[in-house]
Amino acid sequence: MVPLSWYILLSAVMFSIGVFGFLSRRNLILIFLSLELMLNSVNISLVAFSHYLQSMRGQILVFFIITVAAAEAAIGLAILIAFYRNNPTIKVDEINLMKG
Amino acid sequence: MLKYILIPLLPLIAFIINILFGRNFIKDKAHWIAVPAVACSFILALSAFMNVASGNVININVYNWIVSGTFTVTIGFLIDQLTAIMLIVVTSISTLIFIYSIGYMHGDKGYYRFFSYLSLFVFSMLILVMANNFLLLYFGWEAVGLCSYFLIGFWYEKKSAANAGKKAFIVNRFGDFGFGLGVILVFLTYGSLEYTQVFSDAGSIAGQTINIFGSDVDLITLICLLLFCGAVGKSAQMPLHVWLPDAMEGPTPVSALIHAATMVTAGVFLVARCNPLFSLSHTAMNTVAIVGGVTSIFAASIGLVQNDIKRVIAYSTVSQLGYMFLALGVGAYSAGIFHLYTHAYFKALLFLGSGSVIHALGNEQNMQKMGGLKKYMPVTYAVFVIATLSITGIPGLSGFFSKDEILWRAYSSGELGKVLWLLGTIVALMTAFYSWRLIFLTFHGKFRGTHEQEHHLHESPKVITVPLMFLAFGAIFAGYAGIPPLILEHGDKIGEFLGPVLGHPHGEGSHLEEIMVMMTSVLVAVGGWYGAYIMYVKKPDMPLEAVSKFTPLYNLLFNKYYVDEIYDKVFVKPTLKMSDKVVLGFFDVKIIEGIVNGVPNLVGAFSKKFREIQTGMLSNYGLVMALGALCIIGYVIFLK
Amino acid sequence: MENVILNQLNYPVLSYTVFLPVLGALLLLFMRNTAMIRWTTLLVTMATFVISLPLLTNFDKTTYKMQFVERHQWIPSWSINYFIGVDGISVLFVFLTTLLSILCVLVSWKAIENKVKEFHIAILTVEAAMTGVFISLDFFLFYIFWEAMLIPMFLLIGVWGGPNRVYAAIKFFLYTLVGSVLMLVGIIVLYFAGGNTLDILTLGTVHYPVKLQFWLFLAFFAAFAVKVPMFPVHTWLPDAHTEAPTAGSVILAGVLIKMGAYGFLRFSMPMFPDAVRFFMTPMLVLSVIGIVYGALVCLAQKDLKRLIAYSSVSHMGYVTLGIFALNSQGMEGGILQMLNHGIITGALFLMIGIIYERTHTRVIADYGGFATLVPWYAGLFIILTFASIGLPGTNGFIGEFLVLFGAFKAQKLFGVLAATGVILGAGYMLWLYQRVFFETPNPNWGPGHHPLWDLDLREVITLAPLFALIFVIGFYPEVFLSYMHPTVENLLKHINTHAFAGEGLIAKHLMEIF
Amino acid sequence: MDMANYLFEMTMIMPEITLICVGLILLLLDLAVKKKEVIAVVGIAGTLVALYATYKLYIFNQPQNVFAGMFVLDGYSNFFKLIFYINIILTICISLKYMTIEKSSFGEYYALILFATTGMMFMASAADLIILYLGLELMALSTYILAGLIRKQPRSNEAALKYFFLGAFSSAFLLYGISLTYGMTGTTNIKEIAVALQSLNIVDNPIVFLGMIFMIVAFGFKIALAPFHMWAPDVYEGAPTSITAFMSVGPKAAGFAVMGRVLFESFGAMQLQWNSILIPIAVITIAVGSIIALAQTNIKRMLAYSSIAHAGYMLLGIIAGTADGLTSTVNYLMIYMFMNVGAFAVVISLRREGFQGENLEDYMGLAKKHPVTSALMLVFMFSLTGIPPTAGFIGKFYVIMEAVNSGHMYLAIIAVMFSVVSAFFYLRIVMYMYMKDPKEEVTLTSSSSLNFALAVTTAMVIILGVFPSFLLNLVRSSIAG
Amino acid sequence: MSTPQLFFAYFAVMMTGLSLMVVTRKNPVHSVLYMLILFAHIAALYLFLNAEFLAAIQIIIYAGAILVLFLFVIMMLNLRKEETEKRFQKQWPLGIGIGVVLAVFLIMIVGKIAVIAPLGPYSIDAVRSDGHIMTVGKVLYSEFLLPFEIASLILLVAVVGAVVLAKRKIE
Repeated sequence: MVPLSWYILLSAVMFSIGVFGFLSRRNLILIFLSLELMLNSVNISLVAFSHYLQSMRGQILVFFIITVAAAEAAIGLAILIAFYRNNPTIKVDEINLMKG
Repeated sequence: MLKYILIPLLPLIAFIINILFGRNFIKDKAHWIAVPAVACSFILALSAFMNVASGNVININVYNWIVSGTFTVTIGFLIDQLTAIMLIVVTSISTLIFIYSIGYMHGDKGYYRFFSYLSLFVFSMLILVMANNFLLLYFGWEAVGLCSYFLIGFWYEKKSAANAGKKAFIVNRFGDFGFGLGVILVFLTYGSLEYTQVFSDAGSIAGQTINIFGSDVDLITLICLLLFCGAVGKSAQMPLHVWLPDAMEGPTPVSALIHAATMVTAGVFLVARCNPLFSLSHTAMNTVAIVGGVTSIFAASIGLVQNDIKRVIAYSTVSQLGYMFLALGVGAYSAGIFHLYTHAYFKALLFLGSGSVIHALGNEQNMQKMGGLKKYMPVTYAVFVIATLSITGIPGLSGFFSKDEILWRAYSSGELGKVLWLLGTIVALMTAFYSWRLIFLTFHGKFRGTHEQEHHLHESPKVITVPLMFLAFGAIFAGYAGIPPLILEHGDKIGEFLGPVLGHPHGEGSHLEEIMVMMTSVLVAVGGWYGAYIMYVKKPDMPLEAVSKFTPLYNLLFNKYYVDEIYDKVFVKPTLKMSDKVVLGFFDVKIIEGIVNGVPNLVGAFSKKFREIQTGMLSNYGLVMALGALCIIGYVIFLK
Repeated sequence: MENVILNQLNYPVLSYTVFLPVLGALLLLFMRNTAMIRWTTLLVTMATFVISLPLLTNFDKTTYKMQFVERHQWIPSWSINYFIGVDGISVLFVFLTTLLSILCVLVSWKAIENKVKEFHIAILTVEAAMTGVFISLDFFLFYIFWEAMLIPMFLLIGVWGGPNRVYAAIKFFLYTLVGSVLMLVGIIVLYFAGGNTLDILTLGTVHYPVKLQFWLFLAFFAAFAVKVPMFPVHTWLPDAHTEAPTAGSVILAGVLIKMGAYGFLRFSMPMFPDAVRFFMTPMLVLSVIGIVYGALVCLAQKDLKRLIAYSSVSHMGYVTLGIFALNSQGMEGGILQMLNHGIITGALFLMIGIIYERTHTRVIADYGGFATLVPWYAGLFIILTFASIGLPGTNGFIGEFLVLFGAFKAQKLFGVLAATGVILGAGYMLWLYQRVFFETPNPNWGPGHHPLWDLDLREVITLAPLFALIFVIGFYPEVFLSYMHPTVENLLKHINTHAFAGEGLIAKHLMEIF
Repeated sequence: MDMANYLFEMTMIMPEITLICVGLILLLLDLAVKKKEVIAVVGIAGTLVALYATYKLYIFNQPQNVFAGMFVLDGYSNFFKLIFYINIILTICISLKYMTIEKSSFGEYYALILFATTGMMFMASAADLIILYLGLELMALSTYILAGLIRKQPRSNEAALKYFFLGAFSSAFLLYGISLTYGMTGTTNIKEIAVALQSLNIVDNPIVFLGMIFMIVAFGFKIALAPFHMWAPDVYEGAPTSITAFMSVGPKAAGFAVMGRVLFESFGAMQLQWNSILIPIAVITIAVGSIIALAQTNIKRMLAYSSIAHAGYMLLGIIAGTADGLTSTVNYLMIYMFMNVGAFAVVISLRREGFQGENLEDYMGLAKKHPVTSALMLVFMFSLTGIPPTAGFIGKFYVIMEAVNSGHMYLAIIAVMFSVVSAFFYLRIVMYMYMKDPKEEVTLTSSSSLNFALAVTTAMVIILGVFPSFLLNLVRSSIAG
Repeated sequence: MSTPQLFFAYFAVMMTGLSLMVVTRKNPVHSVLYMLILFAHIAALYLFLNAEFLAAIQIIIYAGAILVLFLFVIMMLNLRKEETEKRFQKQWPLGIGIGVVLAVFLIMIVGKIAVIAPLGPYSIDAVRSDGHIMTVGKVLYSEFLLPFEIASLILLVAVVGAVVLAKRKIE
C-alpha cells in the first residue's frame, strides 16, 4: 500500500511549485496556469483523503472545485481579454497603473 | 458705625464718579467731587480720633469676605490708636494735597483722571490702615500699589513714566511675594488673620520651629521676615528701593502724597502694627534695624550728589524711611511712628515746595539750571527753609523731636544700637548737607536757566501756597506731640497715646548720655549746613574740585551705586533673554513642539515609505500574502 | 437614588439647557437671512441662559448631593442611562457656559461674515456639548459630549480662524483626541472594574485596587492634562487660541479648558483617591512648572493673543495647583480660579477680538499709545490686566490667594514657587499693557491713517457682564464659593476616608508596577 | 426524502431563492426594458421581498439545519443577511446615475450584485465548508466581474484582473486548508469538525492548525487584513465607485461571517491558537491601514486603506472570543456599512461627465458651494474617525470594550492610538472641504436615489450614534439567540 | 518497494517534473502542453485512487475544456514576442525561496500524516458494488444537493460575466 502521506506530500510539493509559479512568472496566462496547478494539487490531496477516509465528501468537493475552476477560467480569461483590449500587455510587472 | 465705614468709602465714591463721568461730563470740575469727599473723610477721621482718644477701640466687621473651609476672613475695620494717628496723617495731608493739586494740575488733559486716581489712592490707603486683618491690609497694600502705578505713569505717553510705573509695581511685587506668604503663614500658624486674635496669641508659638526646604527655621522669625519683605518693597528699603527715585516721574503732588507722606510709610505702619510678632524675634528685629540703617546711609549718600530736585528729595525719603525702620528695629515703635508722622508733614512740604519750583520753571527739575529763586518765590523759599530746618533736626521743629527720639532709642538699646546710632548720626550729617545744598542751589546764587524761564518766574498761586503754609505749620508744630521726657515730663504725648498698641519701650542710659546724643545731632545738623554753605555759597568752585578729586566715588554715588544697572544685568535682562531664547525658543519650540510635530511627521514619513510596498504589481501582492502566511506558520507552529 | 436629589422643578431644567441650543441649531438649518440667523442665535443663547438661571437660584447650598437630577434608561444592554445633574461645582460652569455663549454671539456680530449659518450652528452645538460635559453623570454620556465638542470647535478654529488656522485646528483636534482616547480605554476598564456600570456616582463609591487606580489615573490624566492644558502638553493651546476667531478663543479659554480640571475633580478625585494622593506631588510639580513656564514664555511673546494664551497656561497651573493641594482652600480656590480665568481671559479675548476688528494685527509692536486713541477701551483693559495679575478687589485675587494658601498649606515649597508666578505675571501683563497702550501713539493709527474708534454699545454690552463679575467675585466671592463648600468638603472627606492610606502600601504596589 | 421536508428545506433558503430569481428576472428584463430605473426598482423590490422572507424566517428560535446539515438558518446568519440586503439597496441607489455616467449601466450589473449577495448569504448560512467555498466563489466571481465592469477604463480592467488573480490565489489557500481539515477530521461540516477535534483529541495537532491558518489566510484576504490586504487599495480605486462601496461592505461582512462561524464553531477549542495569529494581524492591519492612508491623494484609495483599518478594529471583537465579542464585530459591520456607503455616496456625487472627482483636491472648498453635501461628508468622516455622537463611535466603543473585557488591554490602547492617526486623514477631507478655497468649480451630480441613500446613511449614522440601543439589542438577540 | 509504491513513485516524479516544466517554460503553449500531460497523470492517479468519475472529468473538463480555453486565449492574444523576453519577474528568487520554504514547512508538518478519523461507509468494495459514477451521483443529488445548485449558479455567473466582459460591442 501507498501511505496516505505520500499523496499529501506530492500534493504539498505541487502546491509549492504552483505558488512559486504564481509568484515568479511574468506572463499572466502562466500565472493562471500556476493557479490551476495549485488547485490540482489540492484536488489530489482531497481525493487521497477521500479514498483513505472512505468518505465521498472529498471527491464531491473535487467535483465542485473542477466546476468552479472552469467558471473561474472563463471569467478570468474574459477579464484578461477585456484588459488586453485596453492595455496590450499581459506582463504582470507592466500592470501597475494603480499603486501606492 | 456707618461713619467709620464712610471714611474710606467717600473717596471711593468720588473715584467711581470721576472715572465714569469725568471724561465726558465732569472734566475740569473733577475736584468738586474729590476734594469734598476727602475733606469729609478728614473730618470723620478726626471724630474717630476723638473717639479713640477717649479710650475706645473701634473694631467692626462689615461682612465675611472669603470663607473656605476653616479659612475665614472678613471685611472689617479696626481703629485703635495707631490707626487713628495714621488716619489723621493720611486724610489731613491728602486734603491739603488735593487742594494743592487743583492749582498744580490745572489744565492737564487728564485732570479728571488725576483726581479719580488720587481718590482711589486715599480709599486704598485708608483701607490699608483701617483693616482689622492681614488680608484686608494686603488688599489696601496692593491697591495703593495700583494707584501708585497709575499715578507714576500718569503721563503715560512719556516712555520713562510708563517704565517707572511698571517698575514700581513689579518691584513691589517682589516684596508682596514675601508679604503674601507671610499672611498665609500667619493664618496657618494662628488659625486667624484678625489682628486681635493673632496678636493675643502671638506669644503662644514662641520657640516653635518650622521645617522649610529641609532646615528648621524659627517660626516667628520666618513670619516676621516674610511680612518685612512686604515692608521693604513698599517702603523702598534696600534692596527694593530702586523704584522710588524713578517714581518721581509722576506729578509732584503724587510724589508728595504717595511717595513721601503716606504710601511709602505703609511698611513702617505694617511693622509697627505687627509689633507683638516682631518683638518675639530678635533676629527679625535686628534685620529690620540693620536694613533700615543701611538703607538710610546708602540713600543719603546718593542724595549728596544728585541734581534732580525731586530725586534728592526722593533719596531723602528713602533715607528717612530707613530711619523709621531703624527705630522699629530697636524696638522704638512709637518713635518710628512719631517720625512717620512728622516726616509726613515736612517731606510733603518739601515735595510740594519743589513742585511749586518746578511749576514755576515750566517743568524744569535740574537744580543746576535753577538758582536765585529766593527773590521770585519768597513763600516757597520760606516753607522750604522751614521744612529743611525740620528735616535736619534743628531744635524746636518737628523733625528734631522725632529724630532725636530715634537716635536716643537706638543709642540706648545695646551694642548694635550704638552702631546704629553712629550710622544715624552720620546720616543726619549727610541729610543736613544735601538738604541745604538743595536750598542753596535752588534759591541762592544766580539764576542759571534760560531767559524765557526767567521771564516767566513768579510765585505760585494761592491754591498752591496756602496748602504749603498749612504744611509748614505742621512741619513746625507736629513734633510737639512728642517732646522728650527729658525736656518735658509727660511731653511724649504721642508715645503715651500709642502705648496700648505699641508698648512702652524704655531704653537704658543716663540723662547725660541722652543730652549728649541730642547735642551731637544738633551739632551735625549745623555741621551739614555749614558744609553746604561753604561749598555752594562761599566757594561755588569747590564742588567741581571735589568731583575731580574723587571721581570714582562721585560716579559711584551719582550713578546710585549702579544698583539699577546691576539689577538690569543680573535679573531683568537674563530673565527676558532666558524666556525668549531658552524657554520659548529652545524648550517650547524645539523640544515640545519638536516632539508634537515630530511624531506626526514621522508617521507621515512612515506612510510615504510604506506605501512604496504597494508596488501595483499583483505578484508582489501575492508575495506579501505568501510571506505573511509563511511567517504565521513559522511563528505559531515552529516557534510556539 | 439616595445620593441624588431629583429635579424638583416642574420642567426638566437641565435637559432644556442642553438641548435648547441643539434645537436652535436645527432651526438655523432652515434659515437663509444672516440677520435672522444672528438674532435667532442670540435669542436662543439668551433663552438658554435664562432657563439655566433657576439652577443657581433654586440650588440647595446645604448639600453636596447632585441636584436637578434626571435619569432615564438609554442603552440598557450596557446599563447606560441618560443621567444628568449638577452639584456645587458643575452648576457654576453651566452658568459660565451659558453666559459666555451669549457673549460669543454678540462679539461675532460683525466679525463673522462668511458662512454665518455654519458659524452659529457651531456655536450652539459647542454650547450644548460643553453644558453636557458639566452635567453628565454617566460616563458614556460624558464622553459623548466631551468628544462631540471637538467637532464644532475644530470647525470654529479651522474655518473662521486666522492665517494659520488649519494647522491650529488639526493640532487642537489630534492633541485632545490622543488624550481622550486613552481616557476612553480608562472608562471601559472602569466599566468592568466597577461592576458593569458607567454611572459616575456609583463608580465613585467603588474601591479599586491601588494598582488599577494608578493606571486609570494616568489614562484620565492624559485626557484632562491635555485639556487643562498642563505643562508639557500645552502647546496646542497657543496655536488654537491664537488662530481661533474671537468667539472660539473665548469658548476655548472660558469653558473648554476648564473641562480638564473639572474632569480631575469629578472623576480622578473620587474614583482614584489613592492614586490622587500618590500623584499629588508630581501634579503639583507640573502645575508649578506650568505657572512659571507659562509666565516666562509670556515675557517673550510678540503676539497679543499668543501672550494671553500662554498666560492661560500659567493661570491654569494655579487651578491644578489648587485642586491637587487637596485641601478645601486650594480646591475651592482652584475651582474659583477656573471661573475667574473663564471670566478674565474670556474678557481679554473679547477685548482683543474687538481691537483686532479695528487694527487687523495681533503683533504687539504694531500697537502703542492706544490709551490716547481708545481711552475707554484702555480703561477696561487695565481692569482685566490687574484682574489677571490678581490684584485684590478683583476676582483674580481671591482665586489666586486661596490657591496659594492651599498649596502652601499642602507643601510649602510649591506654595513659594507658585507665588513667584505672581511677580512674573505682573511683569508680562504690565509690559504688555505698556507696549500696547502707553507711550506715544504708533503713527500707523489715528486720524488720517487708519481710523480707530472706541467701544460701541454692542461691545460694551458684551463686556459688561464679565466686568461686573470681576468685581462681584472680587468683593464678595461667597456668591460662588458658597455653592461649592459642601461639595468640596464632601470630596475631600471622600478622598481622605476612601484612600487605602498607608504610604507603605502605595509604595509596595508601585514596586509591583515598575 | 419526503416532500414536506423538502418543502421545509426550500423555505429555509427562500431569501436566497428570491434573490436568484430576481437576478434572473433582471437579466431577462434587461433585454426588454431600456430604462435602467425599472431594473433598479425591480432589484430593490426583490431585495425587499427577500428581506421579508428573512423577516418571516425569524420565527425560528433554534438554529435550523437543513440540506443534510449543509445550511443553517440562525440569528447570526439572518443578521448578516440584513446587512447584505441593506447593502444591496444602498448600492443600487448610489449606482443608478453613476453607472450611466460611466456608460456601463448594464442589466447584468444589477443581477450580478444580487448573485454576489446570494453568495454572501450562503456564506453566512454555511454550515459546511463546501457551501462556504461555493458561496465564497459565487460572491467572488460576481464581484470580479463587477469590479471590471467599466470595460473601457483601464483602471477598472486592472482592478478586476488583480482582484481575480489574488482572489483565486487565496481560494487555493482556502481549499488547501479545507482539504487538510477534512483529512484530519474526516468531515467538512462545521459543527462536526468541532466534535471531531474533541473526540479525536487533535486540538493541538499542527496539521489541523495548518489547515486553520490557511483558512484564516483566505478569510483574511476577503476581509482585507494585513498582510493579505494588498489587493484592496488597487481594486477599490479601480472598481466602479458604487462597487467599491459594495465591496467594502459585502465581502468584508461575509468574510467576517464565515470567519466568525468557522473560528467560533469549528475551532472554538483552539481559541488560544487562533488568537495568537489574529492579535498580531489585527495590530498590523490597523497600523497599515491607518498609516498608509495618510499619504493618499485619491479618496477612493484612502477609503480603501480606511476600510483596511476598520477591518482591524472589527477583528478585535473576534479576538475577544466571546459571543459578546462577536456581537461587537457584527454591530461594527452594520454601522460601518452606513458610514462607509455614505462616504462613497458623496464620492460618487462628485463624479460627473468628464470629471473623476476622486482627488482630495477636488474637495477643496466644497462647503462653499455645496454646504449640505459637505456637512454630510463631515458627518461620515467624523463617524469613520469614531467621534461621538456618531455611530462610528458606538461601533468602536463596543469592540474596544470587548477587547478590554477579554483582557487585551494593550490591543485596546493600540487601537485607540491608531484611531487618532486615522483621524488625521479623515480630518483632511473636512479640512479641504471647509478650510480651503476651491481650485475649480465642482458641480455635483445628484439624483433622487442618491439623495435617498445619503439621507438614509446620514440618518442612520446619527440615530445609531445617539440611540444605539435598538441595534445593540437586535445584534445581541440575533447572535446570542 | 511494492508495485503500487513503484507506480506512485513514477507518478510522483513525473508530476513534480511536469509541474516544474509548466511553471518554467518560456513559451506558454509549451506550458499548456506540459499541463496537459500533467493532467493525464493526475487523472491516472485518480484512477489509482478508485475515482473513475473524477478521472474522467479531469480529462474532459480540465484538459478538454479549460486548457483548450487557455490555448485559445494564447492564440487569440497572439503573443509572439513573448518568447524573446524574460519569463520570470525580478522577484523570482524570492518566489523560489517562498516555494522552497513553503514546501519544507508543509513537508515537515504533513509529512507524517495518517488517517485518524473514523472511516466512512464508502469503502472500495462499497463503491465498486454500485459503480463510482452511481455512488457519486447518489451522494451528489441527495446530500450535496444545495452545493450542486450553487455550483450551477456559479456557472451561470461565469457565463454572464464572460459575456459582459468580453463581448465586442460596447454601447
